[in-house]
Amino acid sequence: MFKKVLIANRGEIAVRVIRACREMGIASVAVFSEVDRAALHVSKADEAYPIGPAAARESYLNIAKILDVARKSGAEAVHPGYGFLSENAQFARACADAGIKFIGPPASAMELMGSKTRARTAMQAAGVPMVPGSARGLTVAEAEALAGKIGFPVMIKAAAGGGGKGMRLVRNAAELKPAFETAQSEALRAFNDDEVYLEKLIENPRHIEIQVLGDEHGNVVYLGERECSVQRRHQKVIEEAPSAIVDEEMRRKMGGVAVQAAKSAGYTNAGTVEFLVDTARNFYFLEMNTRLQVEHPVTELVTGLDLVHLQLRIAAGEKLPFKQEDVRLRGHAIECRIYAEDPENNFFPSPGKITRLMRPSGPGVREDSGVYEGWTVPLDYDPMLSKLVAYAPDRAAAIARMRRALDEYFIGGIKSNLPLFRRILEHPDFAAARIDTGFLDRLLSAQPEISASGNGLSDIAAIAAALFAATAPQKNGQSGARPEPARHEELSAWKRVARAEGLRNE
Amino acid sequence: MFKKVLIANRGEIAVRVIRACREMGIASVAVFSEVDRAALHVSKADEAYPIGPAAARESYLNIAKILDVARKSGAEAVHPGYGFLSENAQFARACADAGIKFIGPPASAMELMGSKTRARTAMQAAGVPMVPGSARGLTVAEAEALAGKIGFPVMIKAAAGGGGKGMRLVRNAAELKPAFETAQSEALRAFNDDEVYLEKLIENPRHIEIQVLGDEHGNVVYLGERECSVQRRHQKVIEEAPSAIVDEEMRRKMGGVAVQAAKSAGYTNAGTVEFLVDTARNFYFLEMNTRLQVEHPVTELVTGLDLVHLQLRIAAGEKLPFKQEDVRLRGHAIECRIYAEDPENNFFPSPGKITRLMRPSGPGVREDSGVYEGWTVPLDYDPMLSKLVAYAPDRAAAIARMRRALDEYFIGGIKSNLPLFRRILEHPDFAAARIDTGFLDRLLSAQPEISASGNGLSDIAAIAAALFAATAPQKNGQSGARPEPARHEELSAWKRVARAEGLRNE
Amino acid sequence: MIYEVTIAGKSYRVELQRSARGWQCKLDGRELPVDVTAAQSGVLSLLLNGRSYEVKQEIAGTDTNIVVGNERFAVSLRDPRSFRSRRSAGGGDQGVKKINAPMPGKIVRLLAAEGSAVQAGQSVIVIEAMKMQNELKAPKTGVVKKIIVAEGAAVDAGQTLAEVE
Amino acid sequence: MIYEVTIAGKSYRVELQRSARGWQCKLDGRELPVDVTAAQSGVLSLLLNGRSYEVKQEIAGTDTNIVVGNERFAVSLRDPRSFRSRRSAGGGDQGVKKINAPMPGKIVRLLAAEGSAVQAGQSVIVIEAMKMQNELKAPKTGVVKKIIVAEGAAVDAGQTLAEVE
Repeated sequence: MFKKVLIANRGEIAVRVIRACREMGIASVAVFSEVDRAALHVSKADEAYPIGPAAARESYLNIAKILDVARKSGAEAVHPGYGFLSENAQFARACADAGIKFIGPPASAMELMGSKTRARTAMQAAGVPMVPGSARGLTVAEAEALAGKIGFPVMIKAAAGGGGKGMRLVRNAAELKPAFETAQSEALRAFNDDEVYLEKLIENPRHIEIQVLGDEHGNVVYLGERECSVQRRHQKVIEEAPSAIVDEEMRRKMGGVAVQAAKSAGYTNAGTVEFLVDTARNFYFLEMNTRLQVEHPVTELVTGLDLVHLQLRIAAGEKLPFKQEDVRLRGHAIECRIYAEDPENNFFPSPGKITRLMRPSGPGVREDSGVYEGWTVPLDYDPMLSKLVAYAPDRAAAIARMRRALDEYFIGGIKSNLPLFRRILEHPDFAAARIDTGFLDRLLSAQPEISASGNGLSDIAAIAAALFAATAPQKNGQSGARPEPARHEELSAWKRVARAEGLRNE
Repeated sequence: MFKKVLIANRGEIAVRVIRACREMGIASVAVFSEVDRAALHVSKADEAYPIGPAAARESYLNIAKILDVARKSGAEAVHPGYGFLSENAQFARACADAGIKFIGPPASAMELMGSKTRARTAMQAAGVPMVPGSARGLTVAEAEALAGKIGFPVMIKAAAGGGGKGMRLVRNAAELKPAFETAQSEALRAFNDDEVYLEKLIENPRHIEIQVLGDEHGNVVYLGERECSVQRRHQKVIEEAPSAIVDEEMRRKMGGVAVQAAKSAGYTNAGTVEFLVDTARNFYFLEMNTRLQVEHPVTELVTGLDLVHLQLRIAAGEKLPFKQEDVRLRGHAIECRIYAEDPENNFFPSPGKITRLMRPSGPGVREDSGVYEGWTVPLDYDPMLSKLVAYAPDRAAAIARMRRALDEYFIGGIKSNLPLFRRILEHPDFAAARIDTGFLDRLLSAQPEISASGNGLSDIAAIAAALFAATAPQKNGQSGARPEPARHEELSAWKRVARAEGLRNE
Repeated sequence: MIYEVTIAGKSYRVELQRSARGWQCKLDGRELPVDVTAAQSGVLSLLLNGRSYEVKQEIAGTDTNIVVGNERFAVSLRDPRSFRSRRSAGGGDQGVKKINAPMPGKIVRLLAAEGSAVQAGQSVIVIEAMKMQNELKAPKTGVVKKIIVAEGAAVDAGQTLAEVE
Repeated sequence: MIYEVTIAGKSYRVELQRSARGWQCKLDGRELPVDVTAAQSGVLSLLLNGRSYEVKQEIAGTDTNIVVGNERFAVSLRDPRSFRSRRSAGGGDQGVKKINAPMPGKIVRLLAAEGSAVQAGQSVIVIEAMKMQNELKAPKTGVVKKIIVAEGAAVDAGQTLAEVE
């Protein structure tokens, strides 16, 4: 096993991998940008080195700097986490050239799957069912032509994309050009690659994905599915395992296809094959993510396995310690992605200082967090703060448990999407698992219930507001009803960062 | 299912049950003594009512007051937790008389098992293997006679006892009388009953217990074993499931005996049959605990079940939702009991204000806590703060995970036994599962390693001490190296409580 | 102390008095036997007629919310020492409506020129923060009266970016 | 600022100076390129030659510990503003040894009378706190010179209960 591993990431996933290293007796090396000196992954790691300014391109996306740290620190392997360089084949090759093990699939498999267009071609060849669309990057003109042929609505997607970035839904010809250009510029920013392609939109599909795991001795297994249909702007918001509509037979079929896809790509280590599932439960290949997924914990809870431990063991050359028939699903797990964003205001990011953090715990509650009370969330990166996961014997109990956990969760100082989850989990369609990728947008467009309900709680709120004001001076600034100073402080902090941002982009 | 349940307890177990109620849509009613107004279980419950002074006999052991609250609040059932009234048959009867469901076994079974002496007789009749000793309460004279006959060392135990209270080890005749009297007075204080009996001591035994669960329709199942051999003065410190020495066949045998014992006692709901296991893996009936155990979480993690949910469903008259053959163990779980006590000073209780609380989280970590940062731990009750549980695919991984979790755990302001767990988990005998009920005492009597190790960390500590001092004024009192005010504050707080204590006992 | 608290348009008069036995509290003139304990800073435990309420105060940016159990109330409070009113950033009642930056970020693109006609809901400005682009839409149908920022500019939360008339 | 820190008998001289780039630090005269960030109150993140240390300060009762990673160091510190020494409560070097209450609690029973002879380790006093009884033992073989408390008395942490000579 490796003696030292560098984690080329930040936030909760960096902490997640550092914890796995600690548990396996592996020394962990963190890297951090200027705005992340006080970040949790820096203090949790055994070693930590600065790699430059806040802008990801100059730090977390900077291959040369990261490899330099790996060499200097004597790390034998690099774990890329998700996002950033995790699906960058060039980085994987650079690691290999530097004699450092990249913890993930071979660069060739990443390149194949990393380009959605090449992946489509390969999967089509392998007989995997596909959604109609273009198998390669397009110009605006070509896109308009193809869209006319297969008919609206269509999706525009970044070939190098993922996580909804550089992705746009187009309902009619008029929308196409601006959407196409926004997608291109977003793709360029996010992935340094503005190639985009086009696909027919499957109406009311579910997003269901299969976790695969392959060692470097030709063994590949699937670890069941994840239901990820609750999305906003193609960003997953809630994931669960298993899916309510997947039975043993469908699981075997999808799993078989996923393993087939992985093997045909010479895939190793952890990966995910994403499918769109239509209302008749037909599934279409969407893409393969050649990395650990954000939502991997729900699979860990229902299988009892630890995917990061397994990633490290596979990368170290070990054989898979179990066979397909040993994999058994038990119970039900749900994950909520907690973001620093304001659900009551278009989900705009809400960076700033976390003045209060009260975390849920107790039976069946797991939290993978990247933040702590007193930390200031920078606005330079993805605003995900934490992942809250609930496990219980069945789906209804898991939902009830998640609601309990959300009741215990409190984040003060910044806006978060915690209130959104309550709305979702209370929704009868979610309870009945009547969900598709449009579920959340429909829910959001509906009128939210007025919060000042007639249950007398508003009386309590009124009294409490007065009590907070009355006790404010005796307490620290955050607790009193004295928004002006707090607000000013935050704003000026933001101003500094915003200026830095401005300078950076001049 | 019940609409409203009263929890006749405090601390982490009250919070645990309140959480289960919340998850099942049941309104929860908390009760609290004068010193517990700010306790976590009060703010987590839907309703909360004061039941008198700090002294347990005037509050948490006061049947009349608790039933009065139950009636006033309209609670249909009472969950007793563990300790306090949980094994008090008189309380169970009083509930029944008041038309309130007691969530636990019938009073008759509690009486039988609650008196260790009667239990011995019954179990002997049922053919359960027993340790030699007296089957009834003794006088000092009788005890001395019997001890002479079966030979030292012997154990003196409170007939109504549990959790090590009113229990003493006697190695020779001279020690017997004082130990006998201390045990009696402790038993009187703790259980209002000074009956004590005597048993031959099995040298280097393991303490292994079987969780049983019975519904009110005649179905009883066992949920595997718990290894509880790591004890200090007969108080469990670490528990795990499964036990390293129990294989499928031994599990079936012990489980069968436990179910037999439960059935012969007309037992329902959750219970635990405790066994002593000698070096030849023979097991002897020790006692049956007619309540939920502190250590129930390790069983929940390896079975995937929720015992408190099941307790509530059983009490509501439901049938067990599964059969014995459906119960499967997966993975390994370890629990550490975190106490406010000083392992470097004879484990003396360390009440006071929790000035800082940093909690572990992430994969496989569960915490059932009854405290929060800023709360002052009263000295009136058992000093357990929290239960930390780690789950992983196998025992070695679970130990590594627990060590990682302990590294993340920090309690400031009071002493805790956190450092003890590191010593235990690092011990080669524990790693090899070479443990018996004497393991911890042997470890404690051995010389602990000097903390100022030559690894250069002491340099860091020295620098940090200076930095804390230098930065103290800019921070709040707790963070700076300004012990005087903090210390004084705590002492005076203690003084107040101590005086109250004094007055109370006048 | 007397406070005027407004929640969802309804206003409450809260009278507080510290006594030996804690806080005496009147809501709109009626005495309430509320038992208050400050568990942690920013968190209160209230007992009222046996019901237990864990109440938290949320101050984020320009808003103050009071969270009771799992219900969230936007409050504005007038007290002896401070006054604050809560009005949405996009406010203003005349024919002119402003487009304000809802968070600090960077202007990526301007989709409409000064003087051009826009439909309500039409995208006017693209702003980026935390690597997500968001389109700011016209608050009303009309004409873009002013564009106050340039592409590439860094802006603060609440800063006015454009006006539609 | 100059501090003298003592850990396990070894004493360290720490010189600190605040500069624009954070803290300048000298340990026993040698310059250390330590990078300090106060993550949370009572918690420091130190980077020294690439190694990351999460350091916490523990103040409980009469002791101050510094926790580095998972190692715990009892420290005593002499600085310009305060002085404190750490000595075990049972201290004292003459023939007389004290039995002190290690925590606040209540005296349940006295097992030896003034003037009676006791063996080292023999139980002299039973104290109860948090419903656990603990026997306080004679620190040395000798004679009980004084018993300062009565059964039933409430005592504070550190209070002297008896003396053995």
